[in-house]
Amino acid sequence: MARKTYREAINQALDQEMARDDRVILIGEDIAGGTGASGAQDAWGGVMGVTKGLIGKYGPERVLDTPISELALVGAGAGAAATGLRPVVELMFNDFLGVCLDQLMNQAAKFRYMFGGRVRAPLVVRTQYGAGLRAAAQHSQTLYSIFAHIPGLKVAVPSNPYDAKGLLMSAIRDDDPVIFMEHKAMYDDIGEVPDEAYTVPFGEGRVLQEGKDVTVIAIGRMLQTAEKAIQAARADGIRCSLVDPRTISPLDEGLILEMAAETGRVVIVDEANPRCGVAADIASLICEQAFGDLQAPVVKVTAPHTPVPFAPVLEDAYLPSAERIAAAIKQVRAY
Amino acid sequence: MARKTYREAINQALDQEMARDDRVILIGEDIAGGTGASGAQDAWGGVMGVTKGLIGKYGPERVLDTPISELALVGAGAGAAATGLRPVVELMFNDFLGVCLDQLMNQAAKFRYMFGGRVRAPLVVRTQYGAGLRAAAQHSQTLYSIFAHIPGLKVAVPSNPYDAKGLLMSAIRDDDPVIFMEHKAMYDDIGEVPDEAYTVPFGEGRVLQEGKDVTVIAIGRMLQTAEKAIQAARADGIRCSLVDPRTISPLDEGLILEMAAETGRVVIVDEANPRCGVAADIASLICEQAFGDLQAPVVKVTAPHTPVPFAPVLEDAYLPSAERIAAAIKQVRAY
Amino acid sequence: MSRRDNQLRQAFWKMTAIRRFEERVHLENEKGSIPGFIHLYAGQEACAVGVCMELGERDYIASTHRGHGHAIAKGCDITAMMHELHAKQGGICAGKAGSMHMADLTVGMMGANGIVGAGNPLVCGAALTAKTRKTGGVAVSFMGDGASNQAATLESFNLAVVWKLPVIFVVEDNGYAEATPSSWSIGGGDLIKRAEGFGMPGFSADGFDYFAVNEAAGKAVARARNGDGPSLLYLTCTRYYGHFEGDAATYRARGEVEELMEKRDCLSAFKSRVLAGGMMSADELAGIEAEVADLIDTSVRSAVADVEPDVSRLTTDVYATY
Amino acid sequence: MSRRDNQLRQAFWKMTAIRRFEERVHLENEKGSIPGFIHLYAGQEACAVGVCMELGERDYIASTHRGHGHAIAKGCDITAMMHELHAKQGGICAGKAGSMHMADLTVGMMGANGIVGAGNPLVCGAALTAKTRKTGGVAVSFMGDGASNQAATLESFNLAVVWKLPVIFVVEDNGYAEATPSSWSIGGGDLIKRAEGFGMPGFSADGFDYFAVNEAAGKAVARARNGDGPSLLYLTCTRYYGHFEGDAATYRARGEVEELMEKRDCLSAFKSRVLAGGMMSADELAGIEAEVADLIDTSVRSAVADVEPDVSRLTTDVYATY
Ligand SMILES: Cc1ncc(C[n+]2csc(CCOP(=O)(O)OP(=O)(O)O)c2C)c(N)n1
Ligand SMILES: Cc1ncc(C[n+]2csc(CCOP(=O)(O)OP(=O)(O)O)c2C)c(N)n1
Ligand SMILES: [Mg+2]
Ligand SMILES: [Mg+2]
Repeated sequence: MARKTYREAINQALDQEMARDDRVILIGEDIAGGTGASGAQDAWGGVMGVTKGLIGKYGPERVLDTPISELALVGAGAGAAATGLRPVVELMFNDFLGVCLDQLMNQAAKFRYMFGGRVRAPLVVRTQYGAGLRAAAQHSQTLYSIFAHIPGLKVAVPSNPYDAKGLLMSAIRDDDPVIFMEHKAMYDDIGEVPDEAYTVPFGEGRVLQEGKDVTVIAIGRMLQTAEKAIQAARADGIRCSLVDPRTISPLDEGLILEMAAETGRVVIVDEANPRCGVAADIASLICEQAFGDLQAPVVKVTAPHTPVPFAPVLEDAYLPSAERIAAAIKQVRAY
Repeated sequence: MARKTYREAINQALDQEMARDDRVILIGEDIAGGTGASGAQDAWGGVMGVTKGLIGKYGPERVLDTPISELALVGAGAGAAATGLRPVVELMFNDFLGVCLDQLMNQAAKFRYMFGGRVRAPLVVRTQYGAGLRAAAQHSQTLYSIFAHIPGLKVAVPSNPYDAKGLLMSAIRDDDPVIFMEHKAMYDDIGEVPDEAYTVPFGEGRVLQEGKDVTVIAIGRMLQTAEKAIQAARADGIRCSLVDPRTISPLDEGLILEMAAETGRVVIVDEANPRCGVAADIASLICEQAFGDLQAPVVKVTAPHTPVPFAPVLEDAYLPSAERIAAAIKQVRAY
Repeated sequence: MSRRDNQLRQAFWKMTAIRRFEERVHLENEKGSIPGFIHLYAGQEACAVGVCMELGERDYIASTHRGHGHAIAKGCDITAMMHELHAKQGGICAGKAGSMHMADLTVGMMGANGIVGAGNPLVCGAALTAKTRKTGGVAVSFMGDGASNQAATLESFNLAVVWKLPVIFVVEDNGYAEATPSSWSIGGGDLIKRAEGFGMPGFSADGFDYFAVNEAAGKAVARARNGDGPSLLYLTCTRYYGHFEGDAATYRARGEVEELMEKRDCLSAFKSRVLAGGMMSADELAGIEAEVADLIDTSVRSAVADVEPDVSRLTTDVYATY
Repeated sequence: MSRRDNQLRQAFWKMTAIRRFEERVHLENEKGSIPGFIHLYAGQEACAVGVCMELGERDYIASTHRGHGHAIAKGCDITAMMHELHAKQGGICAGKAGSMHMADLTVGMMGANGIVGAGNPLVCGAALTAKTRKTGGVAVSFMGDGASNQAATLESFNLAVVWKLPVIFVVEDNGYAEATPSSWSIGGGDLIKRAEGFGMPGFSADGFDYFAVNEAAGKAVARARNGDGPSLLYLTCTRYYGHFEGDAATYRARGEVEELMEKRDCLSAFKSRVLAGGMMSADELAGIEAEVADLIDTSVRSAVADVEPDVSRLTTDVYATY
């Protein structure tokens, strides 16, 4: 099996799906770059280079650069999806959902329901989220809880290169609108990624490790931080399970409840803001459905209820740290 | 004390604040109506007649009709707030947040934090939410959980005419951006509302009744439905407390935890969609902070994870009913 | 019968159907048998029909909150629409849409829309499909004068031009957006100029006159089909009812509607013109009117007789795959 | 010294300060002492300064992701800005903003902005304050060519016209939005015409030429102050660095920047003009250059010496009142 970066995994998923199905098209700002310019074409391949090389293979009819017009282009994606294409729209940063939410929330997400089940909207919106790159308040948010709140959207949050490829392939083949969340600090992460096409199904979480004492559930990039914390806890003799939901809508409720029940002690780690976030969502699920099995409060480790600060010292404190997670693990263990 | 409708209470709050402080201005689509027309002026007073009469008193310089341009006008509100006015912007339906979220989420909400505490943005956005009027998927949503997720915003959800007036007065005097949620099916509700100015503070919930068996926490219009359910439960000998958080950001955590601890059995009622909603938020708070006092799972009664359907028979099933709430009360009592 | 004669028959049939449909919906809503927020299209029939007579099966339209007329003009099933408004299982969207979200993609109707301006990005997508798949189709967005000031609309203008999409943006200026006159809300007051400012041509036509609309629409559609990109079609018209059912429309000058009804009714104008020109006979027109009246009657009876959606449908159709 | 001489001194001081500031930020970023996403303004100095020289204390500006130049031109404290970029407690926003959100409302700078186009609604608000409170102030939104296609921008154009706000929309067309040329992304290619399509006049000027910009800005500002409403100011210019620090800018033709730097540098042009016209002496210019160089040096030393914000500040300033 080949080793690839998260970036390469995503690029390959796009490439293979475009090769397989000519209804798959890409839309986004500078996803090629240089369109109409006198210098190099495909000059960017997206701000993070994720779509690099695809315009060369599939041409400008299937890899569409755009003006800075997220509302129109996400809406165009929705309209194209309802009429026969399978568009993958890149929303450069999830923070820009503020300018295009309507086309996701009130249009794409609701088509099928409003129209009585008589339409499909196979739209994928790829977008970057997350803090850690000193990109400050408007380029560092983690907004998937908002997407998960909206019925009709599916939300994938791949935590590693393997899942990134497999979940994206599932997303493109899915007949519903999917928000595909890529963590901006993970593009250079490396992992085993098969060259051949494969899918990772939606709504199926994954257990990364099993331990009898505490169940840790983490989202996206927080899996990495949680792993460090679990390592540290092991030094104190605490054995943890680690669960990656992989998609937060649909959510693998069965797995989460089962893993929560096994230890009766749960820590949930999420880098989003806490109020009405997915950590609260999962915690409330467990407290309602696995209450009888709980031995301790379900503890959430999240960002604080603040915007993302610029200064590194503040941003580092903003993000859930391995120390905070380890402390939470100890706390629920000792309860 | 005079009896007034929810609509009149809001109108009076606006009127009294405009009289008190000439920096308070109103902005919105047809909040007067007929601007520039050959027929009657102040023809609408807003789609629900809430702002009727104010242009007559305060003139078109302080009551501004607008083109259909929510993004620009919410942003204008934010810009005006940062430069010395205290604008109250009407977003006709909260469903339209999809076209103006950026100016709330990335601008108004973040000014103070991004700018190191060196600016105030005393913006109020009044908006309608809620199902029940057969207004279908794009005019019936309950989206306050999205607002509550965003640090920097405050969110008030008045459940009766008294609170509507008092919370709106607080909102207008508050130096932070406030989203003020009015339930579209409550405008004709009548209650005791003093004629004189008064404020209801943010972050202070209210206990409507006390009972030793089960604590019911409900939001906005759901207080009414919860009251019916509590009445029904009383027939079965179950005594409930009923708590109205009144503002969901800030949230009166102290009161909620105290009331949860008193009975150890909690039902949360919210008409929003369940995933990452405020019901989950409150449930997770209780499960984390009052775990030791809990005698039963915290049960949420919410809308399902679906858009709001048009057909009355479906919409009625969509909304949490007194029966479903009563069943939840019995369930947690019997646990 | 020649194609043109057939076209005229169809156009008259559709315009009449829209008018009768709306009049009936008005009554049924007053009676309480149609719930929800209803915006009636009566008065503007020449716009929807004048444009849609230039469209075929491969073409798409997106509509507005005032969508019944566009739906009928594009070929949605009238009985199914009536069932929808009555919130019945047999509705065109199984009772989940109501007035503001009616759609039937199989006939190219992408939906009425509760969000002003939101159809404009959507037609860019439908046009992109047509362009990419080389179907020869075009996509039309109907919108009101008020929508012409909405962010989504304006951004779509630019995108359609830059991508050279086969789109026609149709603005029906009925004088008002709710209670706000278009003469006040449209900066500069000239949407043709606005379109040109985005690099696309604008065509204007008298929206009370089916023939004028149809001719202008023909140009815009031909242009789009030809691969020459988007254009804007600006139509002046009026609505006969309030903004929504329940609006007393006091912002309109006294007698304004009555005068327009009398002097500028698009159905009357159509009839005079075809009769004067000998294009259709009075009998033909009366025949169509009777047929339509009958259809509307039948549709209401059928809708009333239909069952409500089963409560289990509340949670279906959120996703295509679960 | 006459007011005009003083104006010229100030203009040269500011343009030079921006250039030296950006060059230094470039270096410090390369060294790793300035974190984050940095977009440099070098090359466009005549635009920010040409406009801001027409503004006073009661006037507001909103800026973009490329905001350092506008901030300096409007009078933000350069040392505090340098501290901000170094993420220090003494930063203009206490280290919470960084490059993309720098603001100082006390000097009328409403903020750099990470969201393209987002400043346009905000200046409508500042202008509304000016109009309502009768301050006589105007509000200016700086934006790039790319921003001129953004929904927020276009909707604001209309709102400003309808409300007749004292706003100036300044488009700095530096040829590119990221890697996308403005010649491709702006439908119709003519923003003056686009402005006119919304009912406001457009003024254009050579953005490489301080004097041209300043003159055109004077007209637009006078118009706004006079109560005649908004206008658009279209300036052509170029940026010397990549879109952001790290962009190799391969989408530009080889030698494009170098040629513009050599032939069209706004600072060189300014110097030649004032020297040729006898408006300033070479000594004066050199004096200012030395003063500025010193200031930038000092600001960096001061920034480096400053402390990082205390971690407790993470949770402050979310609200004004808790
Ligand atoms: C984004 C948005 N803003 C506001 C509304 C409320 N609203 C519904 S219809 C309407 C007026 C529309 O006017 P126009 O575009 O002229 O269409 P008409 O009603 O005249 O057909 C408004 C403001 C809405 N539905 N969506
Ligand atoms: C709404 C939004 N979309 C996209 C971006 C990403 N982005 C940042 S700067 C930029 C290009 C802006 O181009 P232009 O307006 O010409 O300004 P310039 O960079 O040339 O100064 C883009 C696309 C953004 N910040 N905000
Ligand atoms: Mg209209
Ligand atoms: Mg540019």
